[in-house]
Amino acid sequence: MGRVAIIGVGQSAFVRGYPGSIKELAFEAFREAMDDAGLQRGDIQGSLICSAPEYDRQRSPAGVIAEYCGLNPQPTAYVESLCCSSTTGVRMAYGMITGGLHDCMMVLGFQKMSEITSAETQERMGRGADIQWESPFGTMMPAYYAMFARGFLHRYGASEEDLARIRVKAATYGQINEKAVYRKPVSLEQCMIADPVADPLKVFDCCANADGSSALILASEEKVRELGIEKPVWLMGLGSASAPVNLALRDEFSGFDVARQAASQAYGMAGVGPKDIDVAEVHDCFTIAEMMAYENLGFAEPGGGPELIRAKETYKDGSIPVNVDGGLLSKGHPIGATGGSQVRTIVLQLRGEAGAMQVKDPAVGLVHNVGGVGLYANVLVMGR
Amino acid sequence: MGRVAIIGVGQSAFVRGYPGSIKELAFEAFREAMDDAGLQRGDIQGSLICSAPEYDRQRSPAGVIAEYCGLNPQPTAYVESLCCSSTTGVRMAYGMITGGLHDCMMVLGFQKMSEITSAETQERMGRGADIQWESPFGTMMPAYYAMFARGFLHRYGASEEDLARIRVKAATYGQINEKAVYRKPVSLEQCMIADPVADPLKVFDCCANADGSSALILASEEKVRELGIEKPVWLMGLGSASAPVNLALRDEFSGFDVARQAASQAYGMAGVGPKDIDVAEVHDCFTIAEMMAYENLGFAEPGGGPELIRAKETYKDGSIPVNVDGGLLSKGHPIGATGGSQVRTIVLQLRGEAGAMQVKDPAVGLVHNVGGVGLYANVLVMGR
Amino acid sequence: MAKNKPEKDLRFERFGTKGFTATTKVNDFIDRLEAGQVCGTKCPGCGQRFFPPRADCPDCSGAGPMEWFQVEGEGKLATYSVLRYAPQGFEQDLPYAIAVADYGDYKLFGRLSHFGPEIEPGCPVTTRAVSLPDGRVAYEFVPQGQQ
Amino acid sequence: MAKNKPEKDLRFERFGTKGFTATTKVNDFIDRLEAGQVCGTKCPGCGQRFFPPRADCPDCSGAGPMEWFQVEGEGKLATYSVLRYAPQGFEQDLPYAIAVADYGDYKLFGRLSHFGPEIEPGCPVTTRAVSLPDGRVAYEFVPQGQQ
Ligand SMILES: [Zn+2]
Ligand SMILES: [Zn+2]
Repeated sequence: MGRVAIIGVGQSAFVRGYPGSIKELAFEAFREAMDDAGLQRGDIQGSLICSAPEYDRQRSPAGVIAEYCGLNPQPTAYVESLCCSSTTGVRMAYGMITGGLHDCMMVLGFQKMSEITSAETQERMGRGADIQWESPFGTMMPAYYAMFARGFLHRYGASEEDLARIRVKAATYGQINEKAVYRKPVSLEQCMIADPVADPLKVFDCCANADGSSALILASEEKVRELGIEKPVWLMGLGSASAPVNLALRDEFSGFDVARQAASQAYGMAGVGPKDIDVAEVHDCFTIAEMMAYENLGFAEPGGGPELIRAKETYKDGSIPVNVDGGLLSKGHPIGATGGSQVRTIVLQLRGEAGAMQVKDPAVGLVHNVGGVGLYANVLVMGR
Repeated sequence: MGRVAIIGVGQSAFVRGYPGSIKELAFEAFREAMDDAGLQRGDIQGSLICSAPEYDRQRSPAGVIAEYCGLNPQPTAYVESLCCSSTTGVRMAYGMITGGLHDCMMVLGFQKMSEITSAETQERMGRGADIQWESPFGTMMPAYYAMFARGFLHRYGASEEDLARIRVKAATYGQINEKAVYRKPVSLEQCMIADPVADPLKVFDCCANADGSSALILASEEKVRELGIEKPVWLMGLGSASAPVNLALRDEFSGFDVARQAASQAYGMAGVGPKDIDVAEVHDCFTIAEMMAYENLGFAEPGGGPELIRAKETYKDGSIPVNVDGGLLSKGHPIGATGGSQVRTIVLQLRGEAGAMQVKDPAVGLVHNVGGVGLYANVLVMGR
Repeated sequence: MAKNKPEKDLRFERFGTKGFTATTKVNDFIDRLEAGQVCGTKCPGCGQRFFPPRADCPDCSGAGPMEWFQVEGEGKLATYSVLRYAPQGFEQDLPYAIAVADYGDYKLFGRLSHFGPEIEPGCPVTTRAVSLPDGRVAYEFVPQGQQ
Repeated sequence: MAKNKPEKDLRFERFGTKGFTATTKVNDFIDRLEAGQVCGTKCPGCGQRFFPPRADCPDCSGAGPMEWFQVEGEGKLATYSVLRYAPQGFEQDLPYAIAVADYGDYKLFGRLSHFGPEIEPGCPVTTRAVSLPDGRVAYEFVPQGQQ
């Protein structure tokens, strides 16, 4: 099977209250990726538009966005898997390219969470679960992740400070990421005295909503050669798994088996292991999510996550730098754009173009992107 | 590149007001397809769930449906391209299978249009266009198709009776399709005296909303052999294209160039032409849609569609039988399930299992599935 | 066209503080809950017990209608969290706790009747039906010693 | 976190009988419409004229801000339809016609001021700004002889 590379990346600034339409927002990432790859719009043979539809007034956003970016008459479609929609788009584009349907595709993720009112947001929040058997009890995302936080802390004897240390790291790098929505430093003390959201998670354990877009251009090996791309970043391994939505059907409340399975598939396909990863982006919608990812990806033994962050091994100069772009905690989490933003960071790192965030000479990078409360997980392993 | 076959098909009855949840509805098609293929749920290595999200209260339906069908921990995701969502799912599954990511996948389409209230439906109808530049004028689907009907009738000097003849044909076959929502005969006179909806379209020119589900199981050639499938139906050609949403950016109001392009791609890939098609399912959400499809697919010369239906060439015993399962006009149009239902009909025809609707010994079949007002189009060519 | 349209069975709309699902094939769950029983379903084909209850067994084709079984005895609290903010329609319940109770063969997701620093994962719980205002019904988990 | 939050520019909400889009980078379209001008945008890089107006040219990177041009003179009616039912919020306008007007270089989608059996595709039309109740604004196509 032929290889597939990422040859262009783009991202809008992640902001609160983007002052434009969803197509104008999506265009920002589109334009940056096209300029990055040096392509004209006729080079793109198909596009996948990725987001979570409940934040849009526009029905079938793929249509208006493809129109605005000038991507007609090439085929386009909409792909959704909640917070990991855009890495699902990468997986599908990978399939269609290796399967011979296209040799160059655009994966465009976006979310304009400010498109709807606060009241509408509050209403949708209540439906972010199994609406038949969970939502009637009054559920919301922080509470679900808090259940995993309680399970993790109880099982491994870890502390809320351990979680807070992950936010402190995120804020360290968020300050130097010009596209992040939250750019201030955060101290351990600030985290610990912050208001509770859903015990044991407090305000600084949670990422912020944001508006944003991301764009990735994928191409076959032949196309990479034809276009003379200088620094292609290859998709070496892809893994994906799902879990039951309803927590009553899960077996574990201190980690996500979907992430373990997706990682195992991706490592196997790439022929590498956790020790080979030089830089990683993991899905830190909440501090506990990054903590669980350390173990689910094999960066730490079960129960070893707290020690990993205490020893600052996931900082830029540690043994396995994680989220040195500030993560979702600092960048913000515009649902459909998130995965694409993570991939962009790893591509820039592997090209050596990450600026102040650059890790020393990485050869292999990883993206871990989770949808819902461990409902969907995608893991990508990439290399130069 | 390896071939891909459809090895199992299923469909719920299409009904008004399905008395169950979306997962129970989806399960009906899932179970029928699994029984048809003789598979256990562990055989399915990934699923794609296809619908139009604005009719659901449930966020991210892929999760709850995969859970209910027992398709965890295999990956799943949601795919949308309005009324052609489930043939877009077929295209993506084809890519992922030929691309080597999976060797057996489920494409599950559903729509429970009765999940929301009539008032909510009326509200969403107004947003089924470019919400910035079209919706503020008060648009809805029948009016858009009526614009094409006017364009077509004016350009080719055809009459409203010609459109009505398409509905009469649909009703002829809807009567013998046990899964159709509308099973009564319709006369030319009934069509012509029916109330106007959006001139020149009248009530019988329009399909009905319905609740329903469809399921297709796709497998690689190797897997087909391994499972010992007796009557695989092969995907010989796939085509897909998009057009600008806004009609101000279209060049033609008497046909859909997206359908022409998708057909040309599918014919080219399959190595066949319109004359080789023995049986076809075309997207007849409105009578004018089938009329335009005759020409866009090459079954008739430009302007030759009216003569084709007048001569009954698209009846079961004609030269090119079209929609002999009653089409969307009789079956109903549960958006996400529609394309899968069309594919199921062609699979049954090619296997010789279409019962009273069976066309004589077809070898090559075609599906034409359009999303929005010619916004997206998929064409599939299939053979034994 | 609408003449044979069946009356909608909307019993499930009454489940929990606020309902989001109106029609389901397991609406009888609500009648049982009103009668004080929290019930799951059991497949007559393979014997699997399901909670939440379901109308279809993913493993058995044509096994016939599901049977009901009652959730009884003691489970263990798997985990829980206490909400300080709530989605629309649940504000008046604050603070409240959502939890998972583990009965071995199956688990339940629902509300916890009492919470505080002494309630930890592993704590024994029982499950009981509860009546809410306006004819609504639900169930909750009761930690040992809090009955 | 919200201290630098800009005031929202919601001008576009006033477009048409009922608005669905509030924020867009081409909000100035509304001011021009209020001044009686129906305008599209023109790319300073490649000269393409766009209707509907857009803030970005898909072909030119860094060409600078779009320029406005006014829709003037005569177009041709491409097609239209007359609605007998309407979506929510448009019922009081019934019956009304939606149409496409073709100006050669570009087309417009909008309402037709007059309709009837004599109005056919190909008929010459002009485009004019219109004021609606409650400060709302729109434009419409006027068939030749109906001014
Ligand atoms: Zn069973
Ligand atoms: Zn330009």
